Amino acid sequence: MRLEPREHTPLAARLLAPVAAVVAALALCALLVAWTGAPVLRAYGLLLEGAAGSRFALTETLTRATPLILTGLAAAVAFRAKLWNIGAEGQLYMGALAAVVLGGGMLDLPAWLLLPTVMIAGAAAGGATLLGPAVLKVRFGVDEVVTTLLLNFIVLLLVSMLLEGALKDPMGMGWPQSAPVVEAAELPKLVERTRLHTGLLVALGLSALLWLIDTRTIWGYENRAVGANPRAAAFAGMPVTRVMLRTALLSGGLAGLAGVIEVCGLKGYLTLDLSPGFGYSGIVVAMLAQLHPVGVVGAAVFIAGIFVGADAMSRAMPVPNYIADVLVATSLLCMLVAGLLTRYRLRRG
Amino acid sequence: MTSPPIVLRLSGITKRFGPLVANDSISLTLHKGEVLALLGENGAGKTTLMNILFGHYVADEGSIEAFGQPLPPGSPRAALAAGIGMVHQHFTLADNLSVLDNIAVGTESLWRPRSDRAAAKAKLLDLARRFGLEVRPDALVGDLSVGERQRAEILKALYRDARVLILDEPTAVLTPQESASLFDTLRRLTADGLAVVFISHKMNEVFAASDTVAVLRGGRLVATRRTAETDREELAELMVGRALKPPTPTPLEPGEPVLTLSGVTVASGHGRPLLDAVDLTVHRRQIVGIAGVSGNGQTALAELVSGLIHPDSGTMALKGEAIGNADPAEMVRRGVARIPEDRHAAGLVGAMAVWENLIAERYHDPAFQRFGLIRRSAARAYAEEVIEAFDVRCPGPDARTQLLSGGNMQKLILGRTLAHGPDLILASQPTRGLDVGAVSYVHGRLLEARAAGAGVLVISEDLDEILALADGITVAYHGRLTPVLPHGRVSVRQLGLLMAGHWEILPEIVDAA
Amino acid sequence: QSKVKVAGIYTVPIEQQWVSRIHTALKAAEARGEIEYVWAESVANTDYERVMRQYAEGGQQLVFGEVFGVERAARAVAKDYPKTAFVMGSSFKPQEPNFSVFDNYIQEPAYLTGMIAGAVSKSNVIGMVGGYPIPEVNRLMNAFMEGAKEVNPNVKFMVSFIGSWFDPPKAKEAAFAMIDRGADVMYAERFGVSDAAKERKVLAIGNVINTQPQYPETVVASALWHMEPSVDRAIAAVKAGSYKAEDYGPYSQMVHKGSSLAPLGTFEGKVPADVVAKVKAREQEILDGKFTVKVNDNEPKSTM
Amino acid sequence: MELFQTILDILVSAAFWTAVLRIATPYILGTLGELLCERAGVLNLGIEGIMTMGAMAGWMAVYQGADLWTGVLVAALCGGLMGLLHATLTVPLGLSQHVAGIGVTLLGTSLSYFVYRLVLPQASTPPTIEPFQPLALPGALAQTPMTYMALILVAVVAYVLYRTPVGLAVRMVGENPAAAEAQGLSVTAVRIGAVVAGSALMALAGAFLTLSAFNAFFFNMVNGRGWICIALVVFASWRPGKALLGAVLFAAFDALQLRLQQVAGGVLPYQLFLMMPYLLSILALVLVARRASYPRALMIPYRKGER
Ligand SMILES: Nc1ncnc2c1ncn2[C@@H]1O[C@H](COP(=O)(O)OP(=O)(O)OP(=O)(O)O)[C@@H](O)[C@H]1O
Ligand SMILES: Nc1ncnc2c1ncn2[C@@H]1O[C@H](COP(=O)(O)OP(=O)(O)OP(=O)(O)O)[C@@H](O)[C@H]1O
Ligand SMILES: [Mg+2]
Ligand SMILES: [Mg+2]
Repeated sequence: MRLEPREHTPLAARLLAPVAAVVAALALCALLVAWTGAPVLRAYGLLLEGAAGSRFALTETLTRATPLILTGLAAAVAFRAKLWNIGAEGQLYMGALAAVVLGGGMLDLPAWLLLPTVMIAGAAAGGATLLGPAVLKVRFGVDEVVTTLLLNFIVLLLVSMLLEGALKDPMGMGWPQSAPVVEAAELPKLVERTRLHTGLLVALGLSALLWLIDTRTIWGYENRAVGANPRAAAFAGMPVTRVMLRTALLSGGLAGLAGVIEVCGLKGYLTLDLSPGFGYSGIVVAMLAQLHPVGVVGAAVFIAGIFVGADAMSRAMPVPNYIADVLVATSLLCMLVAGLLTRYRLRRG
Repeated sequence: MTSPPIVLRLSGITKRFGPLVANDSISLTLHKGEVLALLGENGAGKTTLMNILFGHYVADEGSIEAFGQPLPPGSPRAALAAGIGMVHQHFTLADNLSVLDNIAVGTESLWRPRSDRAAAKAKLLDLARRFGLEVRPDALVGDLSVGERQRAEILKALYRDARVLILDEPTAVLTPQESASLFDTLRRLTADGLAVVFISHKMNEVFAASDTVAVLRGGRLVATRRTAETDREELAELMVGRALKPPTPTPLEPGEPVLTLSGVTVASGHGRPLLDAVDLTVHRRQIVGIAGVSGNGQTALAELVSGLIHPDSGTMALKGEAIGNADPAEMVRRGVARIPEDRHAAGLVGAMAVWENLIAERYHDPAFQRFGLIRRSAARAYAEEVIEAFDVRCPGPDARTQLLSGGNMQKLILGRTLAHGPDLILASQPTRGLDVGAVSYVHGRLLEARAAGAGVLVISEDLDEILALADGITVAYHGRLTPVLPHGRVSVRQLGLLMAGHWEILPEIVDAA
Repeated sequence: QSKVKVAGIYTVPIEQQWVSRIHTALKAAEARGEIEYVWAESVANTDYERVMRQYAEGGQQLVFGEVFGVERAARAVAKDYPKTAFVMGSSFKPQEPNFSVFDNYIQEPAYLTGMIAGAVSKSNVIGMVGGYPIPEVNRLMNAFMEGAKEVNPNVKFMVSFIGSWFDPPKAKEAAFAMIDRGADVMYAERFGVSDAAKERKVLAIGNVINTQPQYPETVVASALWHMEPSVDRAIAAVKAGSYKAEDYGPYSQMVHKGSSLAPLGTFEGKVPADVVAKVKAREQEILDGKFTVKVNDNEPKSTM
Repeated sequence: MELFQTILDILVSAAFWTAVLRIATPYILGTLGELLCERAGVLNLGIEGIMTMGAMAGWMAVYQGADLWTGVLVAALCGGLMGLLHATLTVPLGLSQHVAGIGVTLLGTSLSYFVYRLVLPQASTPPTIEPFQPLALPGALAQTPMTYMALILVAVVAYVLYRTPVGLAVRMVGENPAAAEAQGLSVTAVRIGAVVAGSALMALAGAFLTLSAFNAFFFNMVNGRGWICIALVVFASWRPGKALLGAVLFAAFDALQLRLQQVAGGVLPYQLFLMMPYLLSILALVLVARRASYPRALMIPYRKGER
């Protein structure tokens, strides 16, 4: 057997690939569910119900999807330009750090001014965090996979240091956590008596905006060219280094914004466990979406739904809740293979 | 007369890449001690055929027999075991490993607890001595010259006791002198009973070295001839399929200078500079050809004129105006049309549409954008015009560029660069890999631009291309350029000597001119 | 009468000492047939609020858990579901009408174990390894140190925090480092410390749970926490319809049998009799309300 | 000045170096494993998940009654299996090595947790096993057998890479797969083999945590140790000897940090010490990027017969 590149990928195949991948993942994980002794179909039914079966379930899924959309966009934007940013987790924390520093009462501004300021600052902090590895890449050819990965740990230690030091909440009873952001820096709720907040709108807006930029503007045009073939882009006279750095700022900024939105929309203050791996899940989201900015929304909602649903399901059945992550991981791996089959066909010999 | 035994028999080999038939039921035989030259245009399917023989590719149809035994398909290992050795068109050596490692890898059972390097080295040195192939077993391949790498490649095959040796364009990167020594070696090998298949585009080599010639065209075997019983004209016609009538330049009076390099040096970071105090002037209505074996600074020169790199010392001027560190965009603005040597890697973004590639050099132009938003319909309309004017065969402006054939890609680049009446044209390997039709189209366009007043700088490894186009010729060697020698005042033999670095003959040529 | 529907929401796996005390108490109530018990473990703080709401929506009457990282959100949820009783581990005050708080106020037995530790230390150096310097850790460490100093004024302490709740190999390394510097009694706030003590044949003091069965030669004494009084009280209140927000903290004290000094067990007879007598006396004084162990939430520091 | 004296005292004590070797062991094994994968041209970001898998599987085997060395073997086998998954995705299928690696990490971790919880649903104190005990060799610092094994494996991997035909094949495949294929080697087979073997080593690193360093399995136990190995490989310029050096250096920082914390009056925030190895790794990266001695084919998929 060997793989042969296809000349054309039918649109249907591209759209069908994620569905096929998810179905395959569900089928594979059915083995695990069956092993627990739980009835598989009922378990998956409960999963669906827990993810989307009620107003509450839906808002929870969307709440969890919000940061994932942003980190997913961060990964998609970077990966399209072949900038392998594995550091969204660290950038997210940098954004959150900026949010609690500026939003914690340091700036005395009305909400309509404070919120944008905090968001821009958070995005800038996230962007600056990725700028370092990007500069090392374009200047010295240092592999950004490793540098961005390492920066995650450095940032986390930095946050830990600040939370036990300068930023420690004097009212926090000694817990390593920051003081909460002021009320003016809080994102309004979207639906009463739920956790869903307006951060979702920001995320959706950015996803649409990025899609427009990607397809309609010179910026997007340059990004795509540099991502697909940097040498040809440079030859044609495009500012490749600038595009790379710009992409880094954008990608890091999106991840930083995810941190801001988690703090200002949900948590209110910063702790070391603000993100249960949103930065890493963003990569999964981006891959499931085939790096398409609008697809990211769907993928993020899907992953959030799996997680929230599996979590609810595991409480009603003797299935450990770790099944959620197993499902997500399996979906990702299946998606990789499905994506391959849209680009290649299998041939004998 | 009984012919020597058959060592290799290919029957009905067919290979398709998608819709393309690279090999179309080819059958060939090779005898012991025979040298078979495989001839054909770019893309005729020569490398593909040899790759099938060596097991890199699996044929869709057909079979191979080596020494009377069927050869299992798709296994270089089996090919090696059957005594077939191959020197690839592009070297297959690992730069970070030593010559000995490169040669010995895979020759021992993988599960031996220890490599027997001493024995391997002894065997290698013995072979080297026997066939006069000087090597340094412990040197890193990355430090070797091109000639040394070539020898390492051949030794790789001999080390495995190859009885059939395939050489895919072995002389493409060698100086005429290095080539001569290679053919010396081949003679010794064949005297030893080895059979050789060698692929070449160079007629003189075919006549100097081969016993038999096989000609491929469009994936088909169109003829096999005893070398002694054919001639150049017949082979050329077989290759191309019709008699050749290349475009002939009409003499023109050169105008004022468009490109002037004086004392330009580009350092390489270590060792010899890439360009070493180069002086060069290209005038309007003049084509200057740069000849030379690859790796002598041509790439650096092309990058310099493209705006990708900048001189470390010396100056570059366009139309009499000194330019500092102009980038590619600046060069385009100043009227330089640049045709890159590698159209896939540097010329086009394959994943993007034809129209997107056509505006790649001027997307900032208000014609194509407003407030940073791309005017897509304007760009498409423009693309339609260029496609029409330059006869680019493609489904339309929205087609993905990857899907175009090599010749049409080159026309696309010509369209992108020549459509705006450039003052200077830099053409690097403008016809590499193109079929004859496309070649004469490109040559015609370049000559047209010259007639329209542009100065043209052609960099080509193909001496025939330079001889066909250039008004003046300069030879690159070790980063230096000879003065521009008027076409017709310098013989092919002299050019060969210059390409090999024998610049002591320069005074006699210049004096004669 | 139907059983009370109880839920537990834990941010860590149920193996973790602290959470295991709540889990065990609830399991016992379940075994007695008083409650229906469901629980979720390893709930990230980000998800904590959702799980609270899900359980509340799902008709759970009583919810146990720990909200140290999510105080604000948890209190907001409690406001949204006034009919549900929340009894949560927290460093703050209860909130009307339905949000009760509790914490491991086991400084009293910690003080007593300190007395034993101070007495059995020959090198007069005691090592203490903690996760993070938070109040629930600090107050026990401080009480322990006070107790040790009472019987042995010369004793010195080394303190370090490993910056993680769950890295036993690392806690073990920190303990090794202390033993290397002369500590012969280890205060085992984290998993891993007793293992180091056992391997180096020094003594250890347990915390929250009794680990002597696992380390019979190593763990001299443990300050035990019992959630049963708090749990049973809350269940009874819910059942009787008299539940209100209150501070369950006191029910972790020795008078209420919310904490105790573990029996000496394998170390019976190995601790000097006069010390045992002293400890017994103090224990009685505490039970009689004649001696109070100071609650000191400040970060303890090394004294050598 | 006093601080300097304290540090010096710590650095010259034998106990410190014993601790360093102990802390270094998982890094040594993990780095060796990653190094083997990368030498063959495959980046394996699955390391964190594979380590978790090794920690869980090895421990579980022993808990179910197997002896310790069988546990080690089971861990290695599970690691090899995860490696096979990564290799299948990245070698014959040529999928993105970053993304496949992240997927393998996610899968390895979550699957380990899932299985652990399924088998031991109601544990209220962590179940334990009897782990490897330190073994004092004459003239050596007392370590558990797995540490000695790790040190031996450094020599073994170095020997295999530089002195045996199979090691040469691995290096060739990581440098120039086309050249390896032209020499009759199967690039696919060699790469898969290297990734499987490397992953088995990573799993041993995980197993060390549950069978030697501790006696129980905990969620999150690997705690980022795998990612550090990725950096250590670069720090080591893809050489086994230097990998040992890097792991020891890293461990020394950690051990020093643990000890300095205990000094009265606490000096700098301990996080600063923990940051040092990461910062040093980035610095090392900048330096080696210039020398560029990395395997040339790293992260470049090789599909036979494609150009
Ligand atoms: N792996 C491949 N995938 C797709 N097409 C291929 C592949 N290899 C070769 N081709 C196509 O097959 C045809 C024959 O190519 P081949 O390399 O055999 O030509 P050639 O005669 O060796 O030419 P040259 O003189 O340039 O070396 C070309 O059109 C080429 O583009
Ligand atoms: N980065 C480098 N460092 C050192 N020497 C180099 C470097 N790049 C090229 N060289 C050497 O400098 C000389 C000129 O190289 P250059 O690439 O400009 O020539 P070229 O003929 O265009 O090469 P090719 O056609 O093979 O790409 C060659 O001998 C080459 O080996
Ligand atoms: Mg060829
Ligand atoms: Mg060249």
